[in-house]
Amino acid sequence: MSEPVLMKGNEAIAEAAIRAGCRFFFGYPITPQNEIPEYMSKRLPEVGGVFLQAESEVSSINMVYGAAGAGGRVLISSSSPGISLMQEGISYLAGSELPCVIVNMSRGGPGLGGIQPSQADYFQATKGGGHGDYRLIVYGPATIQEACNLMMKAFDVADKYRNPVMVLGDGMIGQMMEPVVFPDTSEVRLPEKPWATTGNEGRKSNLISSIILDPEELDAHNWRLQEKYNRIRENEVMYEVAHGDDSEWFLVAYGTVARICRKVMEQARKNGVKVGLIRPITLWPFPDKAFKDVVHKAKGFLCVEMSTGQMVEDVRLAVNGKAPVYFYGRTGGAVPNPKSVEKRLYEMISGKTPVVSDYWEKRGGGAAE
Amino acid sequence: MKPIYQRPKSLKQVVTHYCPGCTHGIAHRLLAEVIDELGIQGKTIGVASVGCSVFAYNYIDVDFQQAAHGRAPAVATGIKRVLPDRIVFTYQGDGDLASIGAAEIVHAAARGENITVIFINNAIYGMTGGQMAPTSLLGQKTTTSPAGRDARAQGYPLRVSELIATIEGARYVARFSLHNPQNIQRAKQGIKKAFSNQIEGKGFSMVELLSTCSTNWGLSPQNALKWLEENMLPVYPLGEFKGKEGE
Amino acid sequence: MPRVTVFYGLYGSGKSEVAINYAMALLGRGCGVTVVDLDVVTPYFRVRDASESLRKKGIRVLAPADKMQYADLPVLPETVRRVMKTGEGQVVVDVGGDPTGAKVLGGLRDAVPDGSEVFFVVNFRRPFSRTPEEARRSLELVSQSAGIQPTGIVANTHLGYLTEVSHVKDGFRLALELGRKTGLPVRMCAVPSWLRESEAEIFAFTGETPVLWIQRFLLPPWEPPWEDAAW
Amino acid sequence: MEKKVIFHEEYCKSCELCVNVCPKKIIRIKDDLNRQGYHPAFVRDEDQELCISCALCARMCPDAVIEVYK
Repeated sequence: MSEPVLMKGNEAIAEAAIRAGCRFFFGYPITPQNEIPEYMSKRLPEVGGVFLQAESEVSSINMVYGAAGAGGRVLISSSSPGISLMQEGISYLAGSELPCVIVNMSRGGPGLGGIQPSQADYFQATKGGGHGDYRLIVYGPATIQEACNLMMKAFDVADKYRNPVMVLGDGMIGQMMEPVVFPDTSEVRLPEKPWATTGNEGRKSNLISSIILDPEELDAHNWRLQEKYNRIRENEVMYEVAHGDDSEWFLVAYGTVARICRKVMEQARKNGVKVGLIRPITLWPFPDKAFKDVVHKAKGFLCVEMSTGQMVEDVRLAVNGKAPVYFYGRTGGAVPNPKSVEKRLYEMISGKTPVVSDYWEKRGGGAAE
Repeated sequence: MKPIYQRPKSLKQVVTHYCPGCTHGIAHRLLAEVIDELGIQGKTIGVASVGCSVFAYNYIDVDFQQAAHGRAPAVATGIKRVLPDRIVFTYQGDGDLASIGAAEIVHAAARGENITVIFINNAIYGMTGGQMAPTSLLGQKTTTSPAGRDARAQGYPLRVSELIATIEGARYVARFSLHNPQNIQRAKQGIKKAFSNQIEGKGFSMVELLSTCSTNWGLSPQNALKWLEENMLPVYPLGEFKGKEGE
Repeated sequence: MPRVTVFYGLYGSGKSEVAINYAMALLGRGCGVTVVDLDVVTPYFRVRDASESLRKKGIRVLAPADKMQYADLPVLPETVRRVMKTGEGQVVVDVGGDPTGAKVLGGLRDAVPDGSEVFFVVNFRRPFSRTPEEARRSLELVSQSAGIQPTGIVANTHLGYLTEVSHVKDGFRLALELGRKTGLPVRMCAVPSWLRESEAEIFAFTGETPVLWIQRFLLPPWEPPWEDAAW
Repeated sequence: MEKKVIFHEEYCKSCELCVNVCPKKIIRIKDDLNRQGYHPAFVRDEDQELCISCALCARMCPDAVIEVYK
């Protein structure tokens, strides 16, 4: 264990990548994640790595494709509009089964939006923002320490499944500072990549490609990918449940919003209200199990997001009609404050707040204070 | 008897999907010859683009990556930065390189990326069925310029080699034509130089090859060569725009 | 006491919290105080984010106009030059982090009156200032970029909620070493206010150097106590 | 008889570019079809000795059909 250091989330993510053996970074500047490329541009040359600022996000994700295909451990980071530009490349990476780690420090949209924190890229991250039937493994860290740990894990998981992995931060996680301890990584050993295009000396030629014109073959390829995604569903789900044993009401949130909800939960429990918290850590695969375990006794789930309601759809699928699901959201960089979450929590408990479907009909998904 | 000419070793023993007389086949063969002569087959990585040459990896026997449309120079950059001692080339058509991938080629050149770019200019989109390319000639009829390319509506043909040659990072930029054996021989020397530059770590090289598309031009293979000579050469003059011997 | 005090340093060194608390200390002495937010590089956790609570306490905050407050642009407060040159009362300037942020100060050099205090804020628990030598290099880059030499060092070593007296003590010692390397005095030692209970222990090593107790203003929404009225 | 010019007919697409560049005009097109369904180019055995091994045909061929010896 090394000494704790005080780090911004963005810096910590960059340092974690380097300690995980990442030696290649491609990117393009965008707020609020610039500390990642800036940090990488200082640190990578020190460890014999390559930092390259591309001419666009489009180009940078394709550099990642080339580098990953050549067997490198690669990181790319951006924020919402930049991640949108990368979707084509991400689809190619998934289709060609190339490992890489993508960080999205998301900001408010749609369009150019703003630069304040947001969780409105949940759909894009978890439902496949690009074309075709593919999945990213998506982590939603809530603390900087967790962001570090997940970054390190992300590279291994990416290599294990030959799939892109996304770390979805919510802007806040990138900008705030917390003490971090980096695990000992002196033993990091990168896996062999016999499929990589490194020159065909002494073997048959390797090909990295996602073009499969024969419908039967492409069908087979897609189902093989699905088998892989099923393995990921079985093995990689991560979540945290607080007070699952004695709670009837549950707050559901990921990322920094979960920390706000935890505060609300603690306050409510001080007041004698049995409230729990479900915090998905993998946003894909979504932790359905966390809900299945408690749904038989749950009276309601309040999903809180910095969006007009995206993860809440997965919550409803997981709950599958067995309990009402409620929603509270702020968007565009407005962060839900603990008091208004608390207010919504008590409204849910007292039956004063509509469940999600009514909510959208009556409020247009808005969330006025 | 002594062999004067044999099928290059780096060219796979398969029939290509190209139309009869398509000069892609010549360009592939020249690439394979150069790879053989430089002895770099085992350490060369190609980047195939989107266009008729999307399956280049089926014909040239080296490791390959298939790139998204226009992004081959970015993909090649990624490969080269991970494996600086390997030889990396892209093989791109005019739609891929001069239109959708204009930014990628310009910036790869500006970075002086130590890669080799083979640029096939046949003044039309072949793969998608004969639409207008950025390199289509004025007056040229295509499926999306049925009345002929009109400068007022569709702009002018893009002279990519001249453009890239203005970039400091570009070390070698040359245009050759594949319309007769003499020019083919010159093209091969250009390709060889572009690869040798990379081996010597000199930086970005691009070879533009004027090519035919007899199918979409609606001409016989022989007449397509003639059309190239008569119509393309005046618009796209041949020569080494940058990196001539002694330069 | 000079009228204008400037705080600069690497980003994340704690400049903004130090500047705000310094302003609070001045206010406590009965001075009129204006805090100038010159941070054009950090998008979150800037002085302007605390402007409402600071204004309530009687501190003027000079930041880009409301409309531009959240812009991802290098926008400066309109009247910054005038306030720095001739503003009433004490002026506390919070410069953006790193050489990049410090460049803004370079453009305003003419507005910094002679004899102003220019403090380099350093946290030895932050990247790129883990040792006095690293910090010296960072100080050079920042001051070159700002075009203004520092007049002193503010020791601000902490580890967020994990901060213990030993961290502060260690950081103060490293700051003194940085001072020896650069010929600069350590002018303040910033200490989290919740370590006040150990003040005897702290005063024992800070000696003559004044201690600035830091109460945090720029917090994520889950950190302030439940009772805080700011919500 | 040792041949100076050999056509690997299975690759040939009958584009006839070789026919036009041959200075001796000895390249002909077969009546038979190859596996692909093209009439491949060839040089009659009796014309082999007319070949000057210039290899222009091989250089022009888009399908690497032709081998040339001297």
